[in-house]
Amino acid sequence: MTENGTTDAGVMLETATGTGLRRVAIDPLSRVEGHGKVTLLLDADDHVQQARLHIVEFRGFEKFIQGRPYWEVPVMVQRLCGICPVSHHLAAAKACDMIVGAPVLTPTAEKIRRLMHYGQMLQSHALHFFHLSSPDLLFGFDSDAARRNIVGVAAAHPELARRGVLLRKLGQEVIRMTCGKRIHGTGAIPGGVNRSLTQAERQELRARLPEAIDWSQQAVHLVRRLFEHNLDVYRQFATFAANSLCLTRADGAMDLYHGGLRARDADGGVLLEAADYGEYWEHILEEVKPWSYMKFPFLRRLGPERGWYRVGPLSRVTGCDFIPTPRANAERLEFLAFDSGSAARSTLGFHWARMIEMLHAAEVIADLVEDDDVSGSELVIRGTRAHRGVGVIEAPRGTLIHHYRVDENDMVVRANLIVSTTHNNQSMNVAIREVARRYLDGRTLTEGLLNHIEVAIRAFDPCLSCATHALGQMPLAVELVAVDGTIVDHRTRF
Amino acid sequence: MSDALRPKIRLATTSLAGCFGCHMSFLDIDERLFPLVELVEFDRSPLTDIKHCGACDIGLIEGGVCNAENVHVLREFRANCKVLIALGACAITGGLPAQRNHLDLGLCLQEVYLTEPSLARGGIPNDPELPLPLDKVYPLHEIVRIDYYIPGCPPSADTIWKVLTDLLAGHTPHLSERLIRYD
Amino acid sequence: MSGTFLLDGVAVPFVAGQSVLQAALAAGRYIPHLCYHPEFRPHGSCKLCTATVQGRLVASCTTPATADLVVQSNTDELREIRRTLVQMLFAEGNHFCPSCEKSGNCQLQALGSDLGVTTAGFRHYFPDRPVDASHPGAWIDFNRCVLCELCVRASAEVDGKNVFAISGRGLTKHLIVNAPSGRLGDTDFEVTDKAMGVCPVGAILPKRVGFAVPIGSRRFDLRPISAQALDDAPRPGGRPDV
Amino acid sequence: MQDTADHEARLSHALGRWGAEGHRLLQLLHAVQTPSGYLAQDALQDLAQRLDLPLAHVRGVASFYSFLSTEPVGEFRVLFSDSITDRMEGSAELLDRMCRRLWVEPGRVSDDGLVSIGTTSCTGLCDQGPALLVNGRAIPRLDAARVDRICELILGREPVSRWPEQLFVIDDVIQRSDVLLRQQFPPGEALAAARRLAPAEVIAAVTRAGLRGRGGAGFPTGAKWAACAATAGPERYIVCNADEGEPGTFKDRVLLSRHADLVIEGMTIAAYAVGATRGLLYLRGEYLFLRDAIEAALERRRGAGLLGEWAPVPFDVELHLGAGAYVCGEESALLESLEGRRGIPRNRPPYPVTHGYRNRPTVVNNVETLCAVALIMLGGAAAYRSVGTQESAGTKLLSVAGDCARRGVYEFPFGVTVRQVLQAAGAGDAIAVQVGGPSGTCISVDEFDRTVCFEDLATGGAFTVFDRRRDMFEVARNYTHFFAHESCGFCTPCRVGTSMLARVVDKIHDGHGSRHELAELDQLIAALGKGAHCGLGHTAMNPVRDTLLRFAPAYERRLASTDFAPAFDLDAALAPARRMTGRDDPAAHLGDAS
Repeated sequence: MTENGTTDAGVMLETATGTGLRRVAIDPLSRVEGHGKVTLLLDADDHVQQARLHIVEFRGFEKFIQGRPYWEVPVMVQRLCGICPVSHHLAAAKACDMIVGAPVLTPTAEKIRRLMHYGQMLQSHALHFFHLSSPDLLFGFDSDAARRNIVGVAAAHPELARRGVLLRKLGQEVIRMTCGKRIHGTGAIPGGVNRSLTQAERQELRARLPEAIDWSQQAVHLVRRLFEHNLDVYRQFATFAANSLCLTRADGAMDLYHGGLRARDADGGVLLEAADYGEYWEHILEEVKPWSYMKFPFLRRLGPERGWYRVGPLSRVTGCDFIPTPRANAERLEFLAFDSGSAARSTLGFHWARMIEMLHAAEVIADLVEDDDVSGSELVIRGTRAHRGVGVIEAPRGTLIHHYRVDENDMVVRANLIVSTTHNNQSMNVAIREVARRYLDGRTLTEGLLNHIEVAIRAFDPCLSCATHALGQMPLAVELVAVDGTIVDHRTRF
Repeated sequence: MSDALRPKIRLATTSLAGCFGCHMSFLDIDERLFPLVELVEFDRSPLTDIKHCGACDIGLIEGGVCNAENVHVLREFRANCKVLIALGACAITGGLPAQRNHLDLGLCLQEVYLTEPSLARGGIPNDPELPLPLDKVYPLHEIVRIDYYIPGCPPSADTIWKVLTDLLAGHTPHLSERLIRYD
Repeated sequence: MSGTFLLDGVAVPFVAGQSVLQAALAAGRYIPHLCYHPEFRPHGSCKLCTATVQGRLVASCTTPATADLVVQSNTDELREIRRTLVQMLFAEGNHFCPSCEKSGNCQLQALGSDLGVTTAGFRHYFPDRPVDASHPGAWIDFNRCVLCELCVRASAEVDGKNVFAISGRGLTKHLIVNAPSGRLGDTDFEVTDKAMGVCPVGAILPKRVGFAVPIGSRRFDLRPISAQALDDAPRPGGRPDV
Repeated sequence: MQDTADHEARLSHALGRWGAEGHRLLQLLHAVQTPSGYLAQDALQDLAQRLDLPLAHVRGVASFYSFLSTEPVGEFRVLFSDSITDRMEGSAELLDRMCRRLWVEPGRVSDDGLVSIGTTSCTGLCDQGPALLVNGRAIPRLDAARVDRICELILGREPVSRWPEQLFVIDDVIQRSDVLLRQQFPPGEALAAARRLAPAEVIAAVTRAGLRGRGGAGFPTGAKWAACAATAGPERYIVCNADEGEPGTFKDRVLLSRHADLVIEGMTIAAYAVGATRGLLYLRGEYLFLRDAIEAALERRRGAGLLGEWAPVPFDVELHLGAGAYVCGEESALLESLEGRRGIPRNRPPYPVTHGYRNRPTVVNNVETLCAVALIMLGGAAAYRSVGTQESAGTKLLSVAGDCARRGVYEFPFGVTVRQVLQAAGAGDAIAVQVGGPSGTCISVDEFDRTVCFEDLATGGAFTVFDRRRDMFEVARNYTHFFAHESCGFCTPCRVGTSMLARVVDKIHDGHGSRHELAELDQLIAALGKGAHCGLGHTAMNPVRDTLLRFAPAYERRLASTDFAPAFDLDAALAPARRMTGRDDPAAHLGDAS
């Protein structure tokens, strides 16, 4: 690693714009889904001059989707991401619905897709909280790195770990029943779905849901307690004012499968309301920065400097007018009221909002399982053929946009994807700068201090595999390089 | 923590040009995770905060090789793992990302960073912090020696479990027809 | 003429005109095969059905069954050769099974899993083979073609159209379409043609069907090809009791 | 550039010469293509229409043969013979010299469309190489001066038909004659001798003489004839296999040049014996320069009443020209080619003797075999049988080439030792001999007392000598690429296996090889040897197998020290991205694994 360090130092000396700046790199980021790294530039007085989150892989999906038949796309593009494949599967399927002229599906198809989607919301949120983030929150940001993982949680809090595993399992089983496989299945097809649920499958789910709902609600309360115990930290950690974006139902309810685009500024002022995502490019533009393979989207009307925004659970829970399931909505109201709204503004509030959504997902699944439409036999409809399709969905990590154009031979000629994590690109960069200033400024780096930066990034639950769809990957090591280029301080976790 | 008579098997995992689906499928062993961690301890893995691979008994690698950094990580694993396993379609064939292999990488980059419809300001990222992409996406076995292969996109949890338990039991992994799938 | 021969030590009955492979399948004894199709004259090109007949290695689909032959099929040597052949086919084309709608119904996949193939092993060729989507009802993904020539035979012998032919030599051998433009859309091919249905892999497919069959209900989700092939085999006594 | 304007003219002439018959497609394609071998789309379409064949079928046939091109080629198409002996004599350097003189890259057409330069498999001139073909015509004994002269002629746009004749002179170098080459007799005498016997007695005599096929496989000729004669049919065929494609051999070329009458007389005797009325002589495209002489010989014999519908033995012979496909030397592939199709070896049974040319009973014999038939008729079976060994009666013509003082054709009685041949040829310090060409056997010094005969070293005639200057790995590599180039692609193991074999050998050559590659070679050798459809595939791995066995150090010294290395240069794989990003920092490069 020290050789790596010197290489990095060499690289930095060649490329750092401000001379005499020290480079700090956190590489690879861990306990996030995907690959990325953070670099910091500090001046002679250890003040952070620059902090960047780099997405370091390219995969070129938009390009090689071209020339493939549109019905292959929902199955192909979910390979962007193994954590939330269903999001891509469904966003692409929704785009294909427009292409085959089926904007409205049969009740069975619509409900099977929702079941699929909320099943994924359940498994993804459970994975993120229990498997990836809970170690930081339970043991402390700078606790012993060796136990700061799911195995450590299993040892210290066996019951909590077991529930996490079982909640994720339930979500994965819902996906398997609707897609044929837990990961990368084929359930959604243009104009509908390829199967519905058997009575036996519904019975199997029915049996497991009550405890899943209870456990989810207890998870919400766990996060609340964490806030209560470390209010000072949680209130301000990596916190900043930001615009927000999400889909909402026409009546303002949270709807993770379908809706209009709603954007708010930091004070709740309306920037977009019920906007048609079929013309997302009227509202959202992207820019490229030379130091990341991940693009930087922004709201057209505000421009790149002020137009960046935050997506995901925090934006959705605070952005919607209500959550259409009772327990989750009650928890939402408590969350918004907590400490006169500080939690709802804080970056760590993401965790709280995420658990509220997990509870909501469990409730929605419970309702759908009781709905006989999910065992219906009318699976597919087709209408007038179109040549363009846009599909947008609220993925676990936020708003996900798929856009395809298809030629008269049914082959894709154009594809554009803006994934959840990409929307959060600027927000995550602002968050780590905030943390770097507050915790690393002028300090000798410790592994624990560095983990603070990752804690901030983890709050967003970035899916870097998604984010790298354009070209593929993200690793985190840190070192301090003196003005003369010698390594003053160096930390990576072993 | 590890038994003095029978030290735990040390397992490292990573994802190169993959989607983490294989790792997710690994987690799909569900409750079996708990007995497993009695026999196995994790080294570098997306699940731990160990950033670099130390001496390991088993290395599981998901994803193909698409850029310079993948090559470094793959070599680190080969150098440190007694048994190196290619996990999933991308690691074994290059997978979906390898569908760019018949395309010109330059055109790919141009398309994605210079000509997207919703692109306000374009430009191909060129910061030295970014690993450069290779001309093609390569299967692992074209870069280093691979000991075992677990096909599937992703391989089912049962398939991964079978290979791991075979190895833990000390015999050569064998997969039945049921457990070998390529999709 | 009829009689029996020995396959892996077990007597297999045959009738005049049957090949070793046909007789074996009819008798409920599986020998792996890919380019052989019960409705067509044996082709003998894929070589997966290679067996030892009287001590010589031959394609069992083109070897006439005769009395008292001694045939071995289920040996380590032959299994190894067959694995290598499947590996060659996987490495030669672009077989992206994860996004292929033929997955689960694909004979190449089914053979691979039945033979225990976990990797193509060799270096992949990654050839550049553009898709032909010019036909309104069907499309050809040449990336997946294994050159079994079943479509060539079906179009010529059943459809009477000669829509397909083989061009090139050695590794450049490839399937071509009988039109000056070389495009399927410029031929009299119809989706009802026999050539449409015989493709054992995902090379010739109907449009807009895609993934309509859910995982779990696909042909080889249900049973391995070694069992499926026996159901398909025509036999004097009709279908066997499985 | 391509005089497609003339293709109408060529088409009508071709149809006049061959008739609008689908089974003569290959001959028609020969006649329709431009002088340098280009078949434009419209030429193929017109031909398909006139023959009422699917265009794709015609295209498929054209694409099978090296000497027919569906891609534009130069007005002058130069193909350097790529036999190992050509290489040993500097053909690569000469090719490079020509490319530089003519400003063209190998395998590409010059911008002005004037010339394209490439390589082709052995042209059968190993005793006077290096050699090349220009628009189908062979030029031997290449050196810098000749290459420069050829360049001048091409730059002067001089039609090949007007090039100085001495460029094209092919010598018939006979270093040792025995019973076969010594015999002199007026045309018709052997046939007359045969006709004094009943057809069945002719077959019996050939059987008694112990004559076995000279192509290399050694099938008893009498048995083949008897089987054909025993098969009922309205029409039987005699096919002379003059597709001498095995790299390193050229004795059939000499026989056809010096003893065309003997060959045709052998065919006529065979026809008399089995009751055939029609004969076909399939001459490999590389031997185009022999065609007119053979046609003349046929015409002479017709004039002399020895050939033709009204001859005492009603039998006539049609000469067909091959087009650059080694696999057509396999008898059933040769029949496919004669029928105007792609040269794909047939599934057997049935065998040609019962279902041959156009499904009629057919005898396919090698040139040398047919000459021996005439000899047997003249000298008698006993005399013939008295020469050679127990299992191998008579003599064998050997094409001796490579590292020896006296290259050329040697006729020895079967049973001659390799050492004796080497002594006769003046090959003092040979380290290896490839007996029977790439598909034969490679033997090393301590096996030089082995004998040439069907019991030990069977050979079609190639006898290529390598002395201590040679690297047997490179020899095997050249042969392996030959097979990859000539594989017909019908069966999986050969189509993919020969190519993979070449890739692995190249990887070892590039210094990226390891134990891993040696294991891959074993895997491929097994699949080819055991799984392939025909003789080409079954023997395609012989060169690697034999040299691994006898010259292992030639492989081992090339292996990389690591247990595995990529086949390609990883740093080069980053070049496109470096170009696009303009980066050249250390992180923009990849070194070897450390």
